[in-house]
Amino acid sequence: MREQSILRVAAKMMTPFILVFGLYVVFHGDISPGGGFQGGVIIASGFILYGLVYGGADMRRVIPRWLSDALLALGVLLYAGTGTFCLLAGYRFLDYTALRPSSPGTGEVIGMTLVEYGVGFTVAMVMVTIYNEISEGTVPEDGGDGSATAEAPSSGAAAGRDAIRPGTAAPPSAA
Amino acid sequence: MSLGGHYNYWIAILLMMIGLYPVIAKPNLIKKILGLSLFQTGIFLFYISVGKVFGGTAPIYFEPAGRDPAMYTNSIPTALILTGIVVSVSTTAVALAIAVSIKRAYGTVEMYDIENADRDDQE
Amino acid sequence: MSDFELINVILLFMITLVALAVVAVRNLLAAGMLMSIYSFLMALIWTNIDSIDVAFTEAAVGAGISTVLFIGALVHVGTEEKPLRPIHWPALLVTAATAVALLYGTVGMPRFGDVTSPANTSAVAAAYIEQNVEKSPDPAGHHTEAAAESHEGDYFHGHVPNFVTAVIVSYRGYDTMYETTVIFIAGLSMVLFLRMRKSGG
Amino acid sequence: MIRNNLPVLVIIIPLLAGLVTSFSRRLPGFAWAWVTAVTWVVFAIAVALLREVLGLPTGGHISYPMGSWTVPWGIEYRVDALNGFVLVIVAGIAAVVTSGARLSIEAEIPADRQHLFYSVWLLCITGLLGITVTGDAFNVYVLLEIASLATYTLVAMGKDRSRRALTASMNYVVLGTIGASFILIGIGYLYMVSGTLNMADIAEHLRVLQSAWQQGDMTYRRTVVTAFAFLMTGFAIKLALFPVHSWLPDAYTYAPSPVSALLAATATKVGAYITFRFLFTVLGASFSFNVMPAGVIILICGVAAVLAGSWIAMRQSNIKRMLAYSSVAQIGYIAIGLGLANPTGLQGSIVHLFNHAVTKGGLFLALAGVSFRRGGVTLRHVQGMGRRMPLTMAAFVAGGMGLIGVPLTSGFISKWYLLSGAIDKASYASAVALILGSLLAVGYVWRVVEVIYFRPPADPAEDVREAPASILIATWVLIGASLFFGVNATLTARLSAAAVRALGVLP
Repeated sequence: MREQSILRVAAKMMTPFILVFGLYVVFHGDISPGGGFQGGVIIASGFILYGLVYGGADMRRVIPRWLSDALLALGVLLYAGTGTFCLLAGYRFLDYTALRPSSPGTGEVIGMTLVEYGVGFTVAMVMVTIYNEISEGTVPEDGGDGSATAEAPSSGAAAGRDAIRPGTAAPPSAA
Repeated sequence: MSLGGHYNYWIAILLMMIGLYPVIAKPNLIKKILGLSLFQTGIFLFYISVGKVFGGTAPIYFEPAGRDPAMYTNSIPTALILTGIVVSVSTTAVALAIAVSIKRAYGTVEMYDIENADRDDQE
Repeated sequence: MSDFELINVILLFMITLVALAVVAVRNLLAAGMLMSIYSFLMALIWTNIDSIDVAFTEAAVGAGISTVLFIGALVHVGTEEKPLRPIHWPALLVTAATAVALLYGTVGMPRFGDVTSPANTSAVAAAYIEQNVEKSPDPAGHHTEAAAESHEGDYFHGHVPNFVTAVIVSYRGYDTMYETTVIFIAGLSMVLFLRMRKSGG
Repeated sequence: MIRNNLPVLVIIIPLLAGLVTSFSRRLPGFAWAWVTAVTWVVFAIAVALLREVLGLPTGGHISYPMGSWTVPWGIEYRVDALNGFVLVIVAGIAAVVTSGARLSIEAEIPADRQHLFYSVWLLCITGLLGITVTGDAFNVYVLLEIASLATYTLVAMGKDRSRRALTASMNYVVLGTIGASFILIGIGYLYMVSGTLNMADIAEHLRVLQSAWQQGDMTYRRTVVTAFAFLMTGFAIKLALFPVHSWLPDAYTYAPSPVSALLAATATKVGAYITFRFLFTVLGASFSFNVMPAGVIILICGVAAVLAGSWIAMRQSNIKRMLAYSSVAQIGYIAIGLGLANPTGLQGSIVHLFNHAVTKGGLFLALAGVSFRRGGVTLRHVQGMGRRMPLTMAAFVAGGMGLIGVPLTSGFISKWYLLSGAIDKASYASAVALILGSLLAVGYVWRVVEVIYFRPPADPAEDVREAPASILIATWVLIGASLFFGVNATLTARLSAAAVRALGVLP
């Protein structure tokens, strides 16, 4: 596994900065270019880098399936929930003045930020789910939900790499 | 000399057509999905070039330009296309998920082989 | 020809070549890679046309995630496309007909970058930049004229420097809610078709 | 608070419920009960909304700006008599089909995916209701994508019964995305010449342009003509109008039975509604029908759909596939009514939205019962089932009568309006097509009835029980409605007349 160590060290160093930059893009959606979508994708690319280098099993230890599925729906619920809160507060749906009736401008900005978080969550978790499920087949399963047997965690990446080399047959995909 | 008024639209239309051709012609499902992605991106290029204003900067407020609409590129097409790109990626994701499932069910992603397999099922 | 147009033309020429290559090349892995290049070039074009948010999204989503998707799918599907006869005439015919219809539509169109086109001079676009869009009074009695006077100047004026994000999240925030639902459904479909396969047998 | 937020509640409740359902992995029983309750609440709100709209003076509408932004800047919901009526159809069918679908879903969808199935099911209903209610052009595209993506997923979930559900879904993805992209091009061209995205606002700008064209000043005329062409092609694909209908038969045949029932009764109706809305409200009836040959093209496609759809339906061994081709023919009837563009023809088309939704929904639910008991829906599965599954087969026959348009069924009412509309317009080709369509319908319905009642069962020894009560009740609610509104059609006539008035000036 020596030839993996360079990748691992590099990934270990870069991942935190990618995540911080992703969060920055989500938070500063209304000041600089960017917003919920772009930030969510950058956060997801941080996780995907980690998943590529450390293999699917480690990634599922970092983000278990139930957590990614839950956050998947929570993001949209946060968005629709903010709108419904305004509805229950007597205003119209998605009328953010309800969040701060005293000064509508601030209410608007609060609403926008909340909504951007919701979008960021959902987009990040969808991209992570997409990566998890698409790379699912490369790990040779032998039963066991999710835990990709005891072999070295990088087999996911290795098996993936062999399959991609042009000309080799597709991996034995279990029917 | 300026290059005539519509060249950007023509190139966008050309990209759409380069995307539409494989969707109809190529039997390989992955090529069809690639074609769909090209086609939609071509439409988005068309939308954005509708909103461009010569001499205008990106629609982000900065002092010298103040609030004069002529100084900023139109922000509506940009807003619409942000939605469009996410919809396009979602459609590609669903299409690829189905294509991988077809590969697992049929063992191939070539339309002709799939049709033959279905016809053999028929008998 | 202004330098903006020069860059624009060069990028458009390059992107057309890459698009043709994506369609022509038989090795699907190469097509996936070319698609990624196509997305990056498109992001450059959009930056050049001053729509920064879309360029950012295209680079992140179009080039990043789409490439992960395609390469991931190719791992399962295999990277060779069966050879086929060169030109599929009916498809060419349909494509040419659509192209002629679209080009017919562009003949009377406002010119590219023209400030006086209806889209750029519409009251809707102008108000988004001045951000003085008023709220219509709702049955519960909020946002009436009286309410507006009491917090004059605070009606969401200039709070948001990035007009595009204001349009996306606040003025047309309803669209974005459904857009997030669209990507939620895409996530669900990945879970349904790929993950469940193992326990589904 | 509820009263003045009706238009939004109709959409928000299924959306939130759909998101919450995706958590209910460990409580399978809960998911169905929760989803059924939600759909019935949505139906009640839709009926209240329609009653409120009918209370307004003619041509009145309820407007609901999202986030209270003044209209052209924000997105607006606009409910008038036409989309109030379609809203009630979609919500009603969704409620009845969901109530009757539990056993059928448990039989056809593996247990560990049912909670996600219900989640996507509710999001599909949200998308369809959203398209019906929205007043913003780009919002129509986004909601169309939600409904389409949810439908692709639902159809592909039939893969456990037959792998061909995957190819059906793939074809639907390719054609549906091309259709949606054409609609996006059309909206883009309209935005380019009007600068706004609110349908009413676009209509105003187009009226100004159209009056300029009358005076010979042809600015942007070609762009609007192209926008019209692409929008109509896109809607034709979504509507499965004859030449571009190829995705519909496979999608309805290989989808899980409740999904076929929901789609057959609602998806094409919403497609028809959107075509009405864009042809009459946005582009304007005088432009669409007098300047542009919309009437002739739609009429030709409608007549071709009726004849080809019925003809191909006669040669199908799989009954679901037969009903799918029958749907293509029935959409042809709606297109004929639209193509005639005179008040009676339009009223026939709108009332047929309701009649066909109820009849076809009932027929597909009856087949869900057959599929649940017999494991399949080909002629061999229903052979000789007349005595073994009496109620299901009786429902099938009553529904078949509705398709043919036998008097005392709702099919007859819409055929009556369509025929009188065709005669008013003196377009005898469509009158002949309507009659021929009914005769061909007799052909394909009788073929199945003959197999059910006049042939001995394949293996008499097999003990076959009647379909389960839940599916039967839902089937008979829809078939009963199809018969009831055939006998006493005053309500549907009043609603469709109000809807035609809401469409405004006719060409």
